[in-house]
Amino acid sequence: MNAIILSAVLGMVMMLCSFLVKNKSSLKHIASVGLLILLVANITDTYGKALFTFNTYDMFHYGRFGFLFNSIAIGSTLIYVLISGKEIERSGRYVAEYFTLIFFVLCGIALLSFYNNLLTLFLGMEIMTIPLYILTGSDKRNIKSNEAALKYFLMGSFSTGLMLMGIALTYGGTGTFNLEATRNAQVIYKGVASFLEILGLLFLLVSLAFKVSAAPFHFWTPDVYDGAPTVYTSFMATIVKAAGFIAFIRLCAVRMAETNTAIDWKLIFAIIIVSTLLVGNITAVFQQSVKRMLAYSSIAQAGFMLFALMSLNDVASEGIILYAAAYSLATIGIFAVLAKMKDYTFEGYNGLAKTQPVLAATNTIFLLSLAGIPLTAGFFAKYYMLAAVVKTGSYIWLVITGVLFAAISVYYYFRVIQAMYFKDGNSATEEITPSFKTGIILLAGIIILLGIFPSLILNWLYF
Amino acid sequence: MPIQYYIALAACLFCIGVVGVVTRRNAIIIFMCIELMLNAVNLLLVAFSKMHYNSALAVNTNTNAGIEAQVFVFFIMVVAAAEVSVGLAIIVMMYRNVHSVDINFLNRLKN
Amino acid sequence: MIALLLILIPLASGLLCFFISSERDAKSWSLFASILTLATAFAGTYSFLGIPSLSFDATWLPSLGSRFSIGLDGMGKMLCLLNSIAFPIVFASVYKNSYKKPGNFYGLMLLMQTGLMGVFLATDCLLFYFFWELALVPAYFLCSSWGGEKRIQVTFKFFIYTFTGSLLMLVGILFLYFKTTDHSFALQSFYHVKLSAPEENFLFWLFFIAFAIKMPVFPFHTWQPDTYEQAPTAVTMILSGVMVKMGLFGVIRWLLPMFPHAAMHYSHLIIILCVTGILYASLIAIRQDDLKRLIAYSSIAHIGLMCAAIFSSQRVGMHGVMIQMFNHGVNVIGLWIVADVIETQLGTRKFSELGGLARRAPALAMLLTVMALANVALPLTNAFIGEFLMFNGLFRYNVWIAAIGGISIILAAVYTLNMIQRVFYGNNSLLTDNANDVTTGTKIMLAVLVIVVVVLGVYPQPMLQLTSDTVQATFIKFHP
Amino acid sequence: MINLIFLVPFFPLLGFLINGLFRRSLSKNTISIIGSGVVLLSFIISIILFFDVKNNGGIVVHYFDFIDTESFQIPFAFQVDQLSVIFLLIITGVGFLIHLYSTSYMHAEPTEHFGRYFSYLNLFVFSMLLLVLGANYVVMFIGWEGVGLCSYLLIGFWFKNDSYNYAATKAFVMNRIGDLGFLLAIFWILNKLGTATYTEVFEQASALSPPDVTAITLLLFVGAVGKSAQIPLYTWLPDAMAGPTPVSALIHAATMVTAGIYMIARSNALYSLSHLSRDVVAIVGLTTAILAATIALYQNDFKKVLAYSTVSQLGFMFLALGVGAYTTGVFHVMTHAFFKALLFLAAGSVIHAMNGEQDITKMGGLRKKLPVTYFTFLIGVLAISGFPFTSGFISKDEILIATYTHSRVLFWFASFAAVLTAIYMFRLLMLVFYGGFRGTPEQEHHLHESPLAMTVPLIVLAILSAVGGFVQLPEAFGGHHYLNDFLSPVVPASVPEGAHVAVKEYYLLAGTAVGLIIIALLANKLFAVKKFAGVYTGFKKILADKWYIDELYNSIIVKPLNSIAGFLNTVIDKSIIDGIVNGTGRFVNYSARQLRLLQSGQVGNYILFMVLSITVLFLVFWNQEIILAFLQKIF
Amino acid sequence: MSITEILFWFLSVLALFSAIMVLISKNPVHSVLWLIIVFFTISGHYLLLNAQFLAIVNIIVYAGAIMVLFLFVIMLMNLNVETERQRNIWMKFFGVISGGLLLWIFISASRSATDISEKNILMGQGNIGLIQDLGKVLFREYALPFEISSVLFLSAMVGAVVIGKKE
Repeated sequence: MNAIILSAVLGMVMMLCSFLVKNKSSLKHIASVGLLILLVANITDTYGKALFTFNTYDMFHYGRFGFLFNSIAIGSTLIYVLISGKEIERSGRYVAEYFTLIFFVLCGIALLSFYNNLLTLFLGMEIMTIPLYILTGSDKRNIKSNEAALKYFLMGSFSTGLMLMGIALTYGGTGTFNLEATRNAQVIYKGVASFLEILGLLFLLVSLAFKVSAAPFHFWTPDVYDGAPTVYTSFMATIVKAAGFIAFIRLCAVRMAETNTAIDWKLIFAIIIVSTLLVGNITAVFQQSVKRMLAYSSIAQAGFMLFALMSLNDVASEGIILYAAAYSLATIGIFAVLAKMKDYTFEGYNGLAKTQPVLAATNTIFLLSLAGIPLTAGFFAKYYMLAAVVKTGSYIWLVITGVLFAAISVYYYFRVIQAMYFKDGNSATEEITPSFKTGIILLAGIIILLGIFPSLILNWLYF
Repeated sequence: MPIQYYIALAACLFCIGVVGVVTRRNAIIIFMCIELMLNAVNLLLVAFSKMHYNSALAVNTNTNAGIEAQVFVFFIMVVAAAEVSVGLAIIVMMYRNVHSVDINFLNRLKN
Repeated sequence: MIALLLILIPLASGLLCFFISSERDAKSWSLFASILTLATAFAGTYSFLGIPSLSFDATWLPSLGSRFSIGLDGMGKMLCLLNSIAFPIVFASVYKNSYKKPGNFYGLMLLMQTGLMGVFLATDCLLFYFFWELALVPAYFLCSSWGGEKRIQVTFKFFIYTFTGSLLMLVGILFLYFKTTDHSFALQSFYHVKLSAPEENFLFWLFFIAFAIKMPVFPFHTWQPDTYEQAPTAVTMILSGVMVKMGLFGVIRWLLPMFPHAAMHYSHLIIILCVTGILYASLIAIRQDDLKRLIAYSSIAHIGLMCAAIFSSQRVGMHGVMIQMFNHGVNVIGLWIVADVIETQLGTRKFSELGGLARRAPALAMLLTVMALANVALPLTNAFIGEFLMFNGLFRYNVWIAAIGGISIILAAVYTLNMIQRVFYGNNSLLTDNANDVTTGTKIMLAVLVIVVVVLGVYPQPMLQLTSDTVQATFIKFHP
Repeated sequence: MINLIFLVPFFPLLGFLINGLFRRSLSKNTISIIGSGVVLLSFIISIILFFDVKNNGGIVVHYFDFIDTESFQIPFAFQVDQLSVIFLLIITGVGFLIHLYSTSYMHAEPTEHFGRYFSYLNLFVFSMLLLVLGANYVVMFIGWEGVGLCSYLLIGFWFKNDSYNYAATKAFVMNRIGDLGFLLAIFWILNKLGTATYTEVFEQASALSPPDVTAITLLLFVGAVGKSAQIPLYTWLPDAMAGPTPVSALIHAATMVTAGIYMIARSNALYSLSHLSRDVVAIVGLTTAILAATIALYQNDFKKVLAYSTVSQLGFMFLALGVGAYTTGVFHVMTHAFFKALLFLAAGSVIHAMNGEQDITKMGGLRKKLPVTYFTFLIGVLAISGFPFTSGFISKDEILIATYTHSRVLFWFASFAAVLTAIYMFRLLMLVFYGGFRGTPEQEHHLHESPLAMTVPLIVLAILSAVGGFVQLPEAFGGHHYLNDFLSPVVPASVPEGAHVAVKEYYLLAGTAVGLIIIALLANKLFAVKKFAGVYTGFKKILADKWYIDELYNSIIVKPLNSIAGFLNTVIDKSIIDGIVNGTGRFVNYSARQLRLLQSGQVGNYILFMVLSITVLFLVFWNQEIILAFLQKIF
Repeated sequence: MSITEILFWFLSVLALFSAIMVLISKNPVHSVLWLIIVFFTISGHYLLLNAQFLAIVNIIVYAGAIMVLFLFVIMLMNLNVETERQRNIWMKFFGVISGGLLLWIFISASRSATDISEKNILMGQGNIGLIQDLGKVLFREYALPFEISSVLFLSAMVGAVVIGKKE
């Protein structure tokens, strides 16, 4: 509860700052402090020290899982603001408003990590998405940014429609919006669940698949990520996407698992996973722009995260947390470096190791993490995902497919490394401040640390 | 009145909305079609609300069952209104830059 | 403790090396560190400090059931020894070469050594996989940064190829992990997994492909000649001298004891593949015009033989494999040193541009001849013992396969002598007219290798005894 | 005595190391002294050993465990017995003479190469000693390959010449083919008996099944065929003449090529058990003897004639072994070592005098210019042709007798080969030493008798060739088969006994004498000419071109192999296997280009896709049992 | 046929017809007007279902506010002429097909959903749609979501300002 209310309040504080604080660069610091407060509040909440206590009428479910993810999301946002704060300042005139929107997004994320009712799911999703439409379009003069915003908006609204249809149908089947539906209706379809509910869940699945950009509902992703200002792409591709997964896995774990006894969602997930991996990995191979490549790569990574949704066991829930952290941190890092580049194509990275060795080295660590090379957090993330499916004992072919696509993913991640280290060129960057370097080195350090001791994060689930 | 009638009606409206989204090129019309879809959902929710109410009535005459669906509809309307304000702002911004709301012209981002 | 030191010394010195900018310092530092490792390995091999010091166990990932547990058995000792001998020799032999960004170069080399050590030491499967990859990543950077002109694509292919293999292995590891009774990655738990026949067959291939790519076994070998050709020679030495042993090591340490039935079931197929590969690579080697490619194909043939001998499931053959792993490492490093000398001095590796070098560089010619003879497994060189035992194992498996595989010793003679002839004999070319003999340093280096070759060729018994415990242990689980 | 055994190979090894490592710093004289001295020392020790063995019998000395596994132990052990000591004497004795000869013959080489030469030669002696001293097949194999290596190094001694290098490689590779057979035989023995030590193997030989024995003996024979240049692996030996002439004398005539005979004689216990193998040995030997002799008839290269004669004589030896007369084979090895070394050294002397010219069509009438050489060569020719009571007569005569008792048919063929031997040797003699000189005037001017270091070995060998046969003089001529008696503990004697044998001896004696006179006359008439064209036509050309065997091998083995290798290299490896790997990459790239077209940038399309996907998912969901069942059927 | 049923059929047919007209009108302004009619018919349905509060809100919010906003924007952009060029005929075809498929899914799903096949809707009765009941629920159980939805409005407001403000 702390996180939900505080983030909304902090958002309003930032709004006030827009006319109270004249110095733009101090906004970043205010936001950082706010995020820190939020993080601390969320952690204290984790251990039962809530600032506010309401009767939520079962609208929310406060579980360790949700708290941990929320902490990760807030922490990642903190790191994101620390590293990319300067880029946010430069992205437009309404800096305070951007921070406001980021806080509102966090509010939505908090809702998504605690929701226990389809209404809160819906609200959380909308609160999270609507600010993103705006952030996407924040570069108002840039036609690409406009286009991305409009595409995102149209398709996002469409998926909202699908989600609502899903909610309505499940309601028709169960008579409740509560996630843990206590069914009084007689079970009909194949001995277990209502037919309408199944159809509704299918619609919900599709709309959430849309949010986490799983193929074939991924189409918005490359265009939007490409068109949005890089600094917001970074935010959208990481924290927001991870939040989508958290919402998704809760839905799967509670609603779909209930219907799971006779109806197997695994095949549907398998199809979605394969097509996501296919589209993400294969299309990324041919991209010329690193930014667009990263968009496809985020689709590919989503494919891996979907493994958790399919298997739904303890390994999966640990894994999705770890994956969310590893993926978010690495991608934030990559985008932070990308935002400093003058040329977003692969050629733009040529010879970065010579001009900016620190950037190149840390960027390499991020890319290795995304590729899932051991000693980086990404390895254990992938490891958990594969383990989750293997543990279910079936769909080994899916694991092998995933592994093969992981090998393909090396292809495009390493193209960046190749450009940075092995090709000649003078890649131009914006000015790199020492604090940026420090931040990015710290980020790389965290990734390596998690790559050796993933339990640093996962222990929070239990202790 | 059997619930199937309303399901069918809502489904028809919803699908007309979908067809509109797919076939039209004007961003505003597409947006309107999305609104149409939302309305279909609203109608369906209200119908379900009354259906569940009706079933619950047989057990308990004082029941409140189904009311949450109507509350939900209310929330949907709220969200739709918020969405419209943002959406139209984006469309207007777009129009300012390219002087068109034809989404076929939105193809700088592809492949 | 020694086991831990074997990993820590190269790791720490390697990380430190990244911060050394002076070329001299980097060279001396890495040489010093590798010699230190060598001393440690010697201490470990001959157990001056008692058996318990050879293993180390610490909590790592309790929730996953994986521990940081390392230990040395006979084969591990031998391969660690090989690994720690190889690096000082390599460092010393490239001492005169200069690399741009020397700190990075030597740092990566030492990290690669760390990875290799870890692979040979790990007794926990997840840890094994970790080190398996850790050895690969520095190799990628080394080859891509300091290699030949086509280095980027070639190394990339190498990386993706081997990475794919190891990912498949990861799937296998996971599958087995969930089958263990105590949910642990420990070697012993993996050995005791009960599997149904289809499961075992399936997992066997997941692991085997990873190892086969690493070795490499025909038809997974195509990355190898290109990589060896393009990689900087120092790296090639390690790749062919030590890294390919990872695959063989994996088969012996992990594959056979875990899937004994599947290994028996598929042994025929694999041996046929290997023997085909031996002849195939030997024939191709005959046609090579490039010194490095020739050595690469010859290496494929030798490794194929080792793999075949492993799957022949004969103790004799396994003894041969053990000793040959070490010997092949030594021999091939020697060959690469010569190749490097020739290339750095004359700027070419093409036979068509060489010739008559023996008159300008008699010492080099002599030393190369010894190494080359070891390559054709002439008696009283170390390789003879290995090949003798391995062919014996194959013979016990099947007479015809031994006979067909044996053709390779003829073909080996053809291409090796052809190489000697075209590099050292005949008339001088324009290039070789002004060549000089090797420097004293290289001469000493090669002489050391030659002495190792001859000593092990005449008196192989210590090496055989060193590894015999591994052979016994392997055959406890894996008995035909 | 035991303590001395290791010294026999040790001295040459020492010589090899000293000469090899310090060849630049030592003077030629020192090198010569060391190189020959070590062999002399070995010879002296061999003599001591000989007498020791004669008095006390054989002995096995175990040094250390070479290979020790649970399946078998292979000790590094030496066995000195009657058989090996004979070979020791031949190797070190003849070896010493040839070393001595070389000091003069190779004197023109630069010091460095002079040292290299002697170190190789010493290494060869070492390997050869290892071969005959080994107490098991593995040690024999070590020496076996070692001599092959030295042969390779020495054939290619003048490495500037590519054809010499080619000959060296050819020799090594062909030897290796035989070695493979040998190796497989060793495996077979090890596999069946668990040991490779002679004494144990021969004790247990009777326990082997007949197919095993046959296989082992045939595989061993394959080894022998390679090393001893029999059909079909003989073609390397004539080419091996590229090496310096003393090398040809030592390696390719006197010692190394007889290793095969040593091996089979050593394994007589096995061969006695397999009739088939012995027949194969005999027939291969005889065929080789005849084939090589026919080729030798029309060769114009001095050393090639001798080389084919060597092949032919080796064939005789195998014939002897094949008919079960093992001691006879060994005996012929010994006599052959004497007279063939002599012939080669004499040839070397001639070539030396002719300043490197080897073409006999360019020679003629040299007997006046090179009297010592002529005289010794004549003795050699007589010995090889079987002039009565020379060493060659006695040994060959014994082979023929043994063959006769074994099979009449073989006997007549063998006799034919013997006649051919006489013909080509006399042809050689006539062309080189009789008639008029056919070379250039400069060559004629240069002609001179060789120095003492070369003539002394010639003389010693000539004496041995003349009288060396008396150790095995048949009873018919008052002899006693001393060699047979000496070897009998190791090699069972197989001399046919009885009076009728003696009668045949006289027939043979008469026949040989008459034949030789006729041949000498014919040769004089045919070849002692002033001018000789050296161009042959018709059948002669076929013989002169060696039955086109080399060309045959070239076109059915070497060329196809080369083109297969090329095909594998360019087509299979690069295009198919690597093509599949790269093709996977290219396929990914191609699909990337196609798949990205899906991302059309049109919102309408995107949503259309989404809606269709929903439909598909719905259908899949509702029919998943069917789909899963289908999938299960596939996998 | 009762009056309710007659009304139901009338409103349904009108709603569908108007919806289709929204779709096929060339002029955006006409589309907006047809959509308003759809909203009215849906409000009529709400009334039939005795959801009076929603019926009113629907008219106020949708027809009154949202559609006016649309109209306003269209007017602002001067889109009242038939500027939209025709979409690809294939696109139309596939659009209709996909819509049809979706509809088919709905129909077949609801036909198979036997759990609701017996169920009826209580028309024109029941007080759950009345404002006092709704209000009680809204401000007790749903108070928190209600408050949180203000965040949505805030962000929409901020967004509209950020996006819409001319620079």
